[in-house]
Amino acid sequence: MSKLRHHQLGLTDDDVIAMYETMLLARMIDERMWLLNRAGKIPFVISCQGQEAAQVGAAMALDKDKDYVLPYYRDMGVVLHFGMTAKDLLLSGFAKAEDPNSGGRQMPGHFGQKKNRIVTGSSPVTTQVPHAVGFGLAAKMKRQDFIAFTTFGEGSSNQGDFHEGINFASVHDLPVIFMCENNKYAISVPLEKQLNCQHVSDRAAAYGIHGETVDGNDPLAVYEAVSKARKRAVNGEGPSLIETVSYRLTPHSSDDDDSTYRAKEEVEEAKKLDPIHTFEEYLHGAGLLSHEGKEEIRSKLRNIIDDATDYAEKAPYAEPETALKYVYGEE
Amino acid sequence: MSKLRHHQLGLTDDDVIAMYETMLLARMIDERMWLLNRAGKIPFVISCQGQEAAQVGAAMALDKDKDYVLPYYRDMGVVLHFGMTAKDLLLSGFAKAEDPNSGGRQMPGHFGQKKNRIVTGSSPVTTQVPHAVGFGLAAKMKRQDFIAFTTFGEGSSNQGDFHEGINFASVHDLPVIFMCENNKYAISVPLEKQLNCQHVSDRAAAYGIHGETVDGNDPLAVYEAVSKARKRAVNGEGPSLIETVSYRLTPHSSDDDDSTYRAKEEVEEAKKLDPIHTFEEYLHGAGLLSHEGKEEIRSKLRNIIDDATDYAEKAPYAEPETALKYVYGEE
Amino acid sequence: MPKISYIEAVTSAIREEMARDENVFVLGEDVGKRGGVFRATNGLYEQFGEERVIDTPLAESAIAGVGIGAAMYGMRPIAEIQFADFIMPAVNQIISEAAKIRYRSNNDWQCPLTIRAPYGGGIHGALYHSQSIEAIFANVPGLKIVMPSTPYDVKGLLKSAIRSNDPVLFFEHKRAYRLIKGEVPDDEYTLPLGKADVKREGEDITVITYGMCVHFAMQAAENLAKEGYDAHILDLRTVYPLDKEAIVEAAKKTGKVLLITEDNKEGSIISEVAAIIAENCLFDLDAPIKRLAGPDVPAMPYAPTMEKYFMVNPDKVEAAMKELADF
Amino acid sequence: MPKISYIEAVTSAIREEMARDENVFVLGEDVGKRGGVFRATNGLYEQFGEERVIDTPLAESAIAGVGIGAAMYGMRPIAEIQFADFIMPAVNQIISEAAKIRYRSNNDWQCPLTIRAPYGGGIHGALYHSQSIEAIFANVPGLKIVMPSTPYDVKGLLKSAIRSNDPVLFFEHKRAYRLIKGEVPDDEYTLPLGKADVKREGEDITVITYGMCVHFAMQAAENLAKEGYDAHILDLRTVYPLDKEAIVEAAKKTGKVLLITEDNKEGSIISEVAAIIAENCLFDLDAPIKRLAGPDVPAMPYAPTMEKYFMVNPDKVEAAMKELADF
Ligand SMILES: Cc1ncc(C[n+]2csc(CCOP(=O)(O)OP(=O)(O)O)c2C)c(N)n1
Ligand SMILES: Cc1ncc(C[n+]2csc(CCOP(=O)(O)OP(=O)(O)O)c2C)c(N)n1
Ligand SMILES: [Mg+2]
Ligand SMILES: [Mg+2]
Repeated sequence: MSKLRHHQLGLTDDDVIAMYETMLLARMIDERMWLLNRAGKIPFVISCQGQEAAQVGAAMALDKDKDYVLPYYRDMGVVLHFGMTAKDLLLSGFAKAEDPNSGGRQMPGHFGQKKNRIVTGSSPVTTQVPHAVGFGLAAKMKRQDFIAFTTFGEGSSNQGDFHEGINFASVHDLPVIFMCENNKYAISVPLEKQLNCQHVSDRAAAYGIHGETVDGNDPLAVYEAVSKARKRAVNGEGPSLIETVSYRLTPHSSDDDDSTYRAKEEVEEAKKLDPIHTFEEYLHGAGLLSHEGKEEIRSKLRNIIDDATDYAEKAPYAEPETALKYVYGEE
Repeated sequence: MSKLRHHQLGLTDDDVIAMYETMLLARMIDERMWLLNRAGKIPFVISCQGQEAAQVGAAMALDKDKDYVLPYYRDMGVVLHFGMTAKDLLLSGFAKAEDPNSGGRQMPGHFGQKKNRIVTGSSPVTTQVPHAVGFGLAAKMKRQDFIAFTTFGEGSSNQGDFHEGINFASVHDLPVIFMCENNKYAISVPLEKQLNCQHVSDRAAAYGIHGETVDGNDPLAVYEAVSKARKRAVNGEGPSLIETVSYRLTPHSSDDDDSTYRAKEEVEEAKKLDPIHTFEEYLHGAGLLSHEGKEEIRSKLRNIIDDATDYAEKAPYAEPETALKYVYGEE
Repeated sequence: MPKISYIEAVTSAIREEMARDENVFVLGEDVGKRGGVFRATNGLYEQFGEERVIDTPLAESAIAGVGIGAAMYGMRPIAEIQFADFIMPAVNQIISEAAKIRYRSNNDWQCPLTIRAPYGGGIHGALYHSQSIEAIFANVPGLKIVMPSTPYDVKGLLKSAIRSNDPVLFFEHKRAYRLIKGEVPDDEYTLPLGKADVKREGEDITVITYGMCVHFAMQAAENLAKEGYDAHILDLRTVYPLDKEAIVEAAKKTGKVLLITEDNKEGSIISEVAAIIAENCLFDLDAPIKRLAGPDVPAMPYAPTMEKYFMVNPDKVEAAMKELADF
Repeated sequence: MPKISYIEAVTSAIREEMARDENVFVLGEDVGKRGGVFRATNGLYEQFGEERVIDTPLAESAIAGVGIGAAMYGMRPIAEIQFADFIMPAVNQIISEAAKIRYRSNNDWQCPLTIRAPYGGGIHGALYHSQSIEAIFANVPGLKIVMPSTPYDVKGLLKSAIRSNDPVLFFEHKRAYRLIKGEVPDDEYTLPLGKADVKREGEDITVITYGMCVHFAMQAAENLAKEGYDAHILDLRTVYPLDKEAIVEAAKKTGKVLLITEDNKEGSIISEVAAIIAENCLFDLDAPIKRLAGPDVPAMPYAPTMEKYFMVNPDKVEAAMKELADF
């Protein structure tokens, strides 16, 4: 049997190349958003940078034709794997009518697309946790074999909804995966001012469920943990709490200035573990990605993003008075 | 050194007799309240029965001249030790103007008395948990050596405020004791439908704090656990989560009929561990309480309660229009 | 037509909807074996089993939030909040989530969730078991708030709430549960959400109210009829969004309007009713708009003296109606 | 007098109160090193240290609840909620606890807590960073809600809020933070809570409003003055409980009343203002009460087209004022 880690996990070479491409696409869209923001073309960006491995590793461990995902605002990697396109995301960035997430009603990062089972999200953090439990409950009641997957930051794991939601799922053994993307900061507040346990996953003990902390810069480690959690979930063994540890490589959002609360050196140090690069090295070492191959992928993705940007920039806004629509369902 | 457990804990013979008397007083007031309710004289009772050992054992481990207590509705044993009298409690039962808790504004069980550092409570469960943390924060900021002690049921440990409050205290190492009086039911809902961990105290791991489960029918065990927790708290070692396990010997309240959801046999079985009796046996075994001594104490307490009942029954209600008072402070 | 109690109307509406649609289920505290602390879900656990009548952990934000998730999937959860006063921990889920799901997703997702809760005073419930809490939600587009007064309305409106594709807050007056009885047809029926109902036709003064106060007003109207005053009584039934047309029509009909709520006065449902009238038919009025409500104190005290002082009751209603009629 | 910005007035009120009373402290998300996401607590961490400018965990119910506990002890906490939209998880602590502590303890305990939060739209904040949420709390006796429009009012009222022995919700318009500048005396002063303020004397029409809309109305009034219309403008400042006397006086003054809020219309603060007028001075009115507000949709969209459509702005205000004047 191959010694390559991804083979041992049952992933083909194509799989890991796809994994890499999705990670890279997320990164490159994110970078484009910042450029557009700094050029004054879009008012707001909130980034996935540094968390792509956790997001794509996890998403690939799910069944994207069955499972429901309830992502948080950084999860571009998750929604890309679940079928959202660069065009969709740029339309959202530009707040255009055709944006499938919200028709330009919500800020970027507020994902939602029913046809891909991406459940609509909001700004107040952690509200999606009980929602995921509701999807898990529906799976159990309707005897369906899908699971619900939801994510949130480590700061958000201090909200009451984290506790109430996971507790409910644990009592009823519901098929839900709770994944905390620990990026060490909640805006300016560092981990040690948010919580006093060593790992966010230590909190699993409060619910008698499986808890596990993995390297969030390693998509294969995340893939493995989430695969196993999914297996447990569909087997009726209940929910899991998985923590992925990485680092937020950008300021909190385009409105933030992180130099007021963290040292440049700390960020530089973290960049050495940037999952895009470390995973590139893995693929290179495995003989799957040459320098030229990398450039080819990048230029392919760049074209996709260019087209998406063009399209989205030219697309129309929703008409003003459509703001009145969809308060209630049409009877 | 004496082999008697209470001596080993540093409690004198007088201390444990006082402990017993307070437990018994709580029990006998509670029984009186039920009689008054069934006679149509007071509209509502919520009981301490079965939890007196936990309450009095804990309260005696505190400094009643310094510490602040934030009790929940069953904590008659706590407030009695902190200085509330039988008369005060009967005034509250009858909803009379002189009731120090609320002047007859709140139901019985909604304790509060500033002069005794009993912090006013409400009906929505678990809201007192963050309040206790606020007292702990004040202690730290003002460099005072008091601690805050708060209690709640095991069902209430599933509220968001439990999580948010304890987490805050743990991050700031605040002098707070969180005590869960696990009586196996939340109204009709049994423990296993409330939570999935073995002990409520397992939840301490989520906050990196000391957690401990003790026999709630044994006042000495509770005394010991709370004494140690208090020591840690004043030494800056942060909060503790203590669980006392006992059983709710009465229906949830005077409005409840527990025969719809639990078997008589289960209740009868639990009565064998009734802390009033088991502690009597301990004191008897220690040569501190004879049969006559017991009867003497009972008749003393009965007189106190009779007087309190008489007084409270005759006391006036608040005037109707005083309902308008104290919405805001007088400027 | 058989006469049933207000709470029986609740139970039978839920039972029939559960039988009709397997996606309907109940979740809340003590709703299972215990059948609810008021016994509104009595018998449902036995009939439909513990999977469809779920005793939840004691956590209202989860009750609402899990309900929202299940509703987005396509279920039709009926969440019970044990007392309306205890809906507060769920406010974020209700206002930030349930109310905004359709709008924020540009009609992609919806949230067909019904949240039931007993509210209201006069049962020695003291500060935290007596409150009217509808005003908190009555500024939140995306929600509908139903507060029926009769068994007939309860049954027809609760069925519509359960079938609605939007979140509905359904507040039941706990004192009405066993006190109020009324005729309810055996045959299946529903009533439209968002429509007020004229409970009494009259020519002299208009009373607009909802919940238990409808009964107080009806009682007072009968007494006043003997004295020759003829009251027109509009039952709002849905208190948000309000039935503006019905309000304007009722106000115009007599030109003298009394608005009643048992909630605190300032910022209540009847404030908006007054505003609608002042905006739309000011010149049709022959008297200032009169409001009868609870005083602006935090909530109703426990002691009977103060509770009675707080509560709207038939005497206070009759006096206010008479004063207005004599204006 | 020096001119400072609205947000500088916030910061300097807090700084002066912290210097004056060691029991005053700040807690909230990112209020410390970061000085707040809007920088309202800028420099306080450096000046007073991390014990008195506390970065809390991300949990609003704890921010309010811990603040309440500390306040009951005798501290004077100033809790910051990062955006008013995110106050929802703290509603139970605010409504069930802070508001009722004095009343339920029969005046034995009190809760001198100030909760500050930026609210309001027009900054591309979309559904969850733009809302006006005051109406949720404007039916809760025991609370006071302050929503100032000018730096002068901000400073004087925030100081009074901090010194108040009751809980105060202090909502700051986030668009005003840097946009609105005004004169503020160097000398210490406070302003009374609960009092509205006439911002412009006039004879033809009365405008009653608060927050950013005060500035829209002032601007429109200047334009209309050139056309010969003279507007009287009342700034509510405290929106709960309302200053009834000032409202009635202002309404009577011209007999034509325009009420403005940027909140959704139904169930808003101006509904109660309309009700007060309809109850107390109906016969002094020469025109129906007119309300200008946001539409009844869940909240303000992100796309500039829809955001603009939603928002009250100087043009809409001027048109409404003119229409009323011409009635
Ligand atoms: C209930 C609530 N409070 C405050 C905010 C403002 N806010 C947005 S993101 C954020 C920090 C989140 O930190 P974390 O959960 O660690 O996620 P991260 O952004 O680091 O990925 C805060 C405070 C919010 N969105 N919702
Ligand atoms: C927020 C809230 N929800 C519901 C209730 C109604 N209620 C009162 S006591 C209770 C059960 C409490 O159970 P537990 O915490 O175990 O305490 P116990 O009564 O068993 O001592 C419930 C559901 C409440 N008071 N507050
Ligand atoms: Mg983070
Ligand atoms: Mg219990």
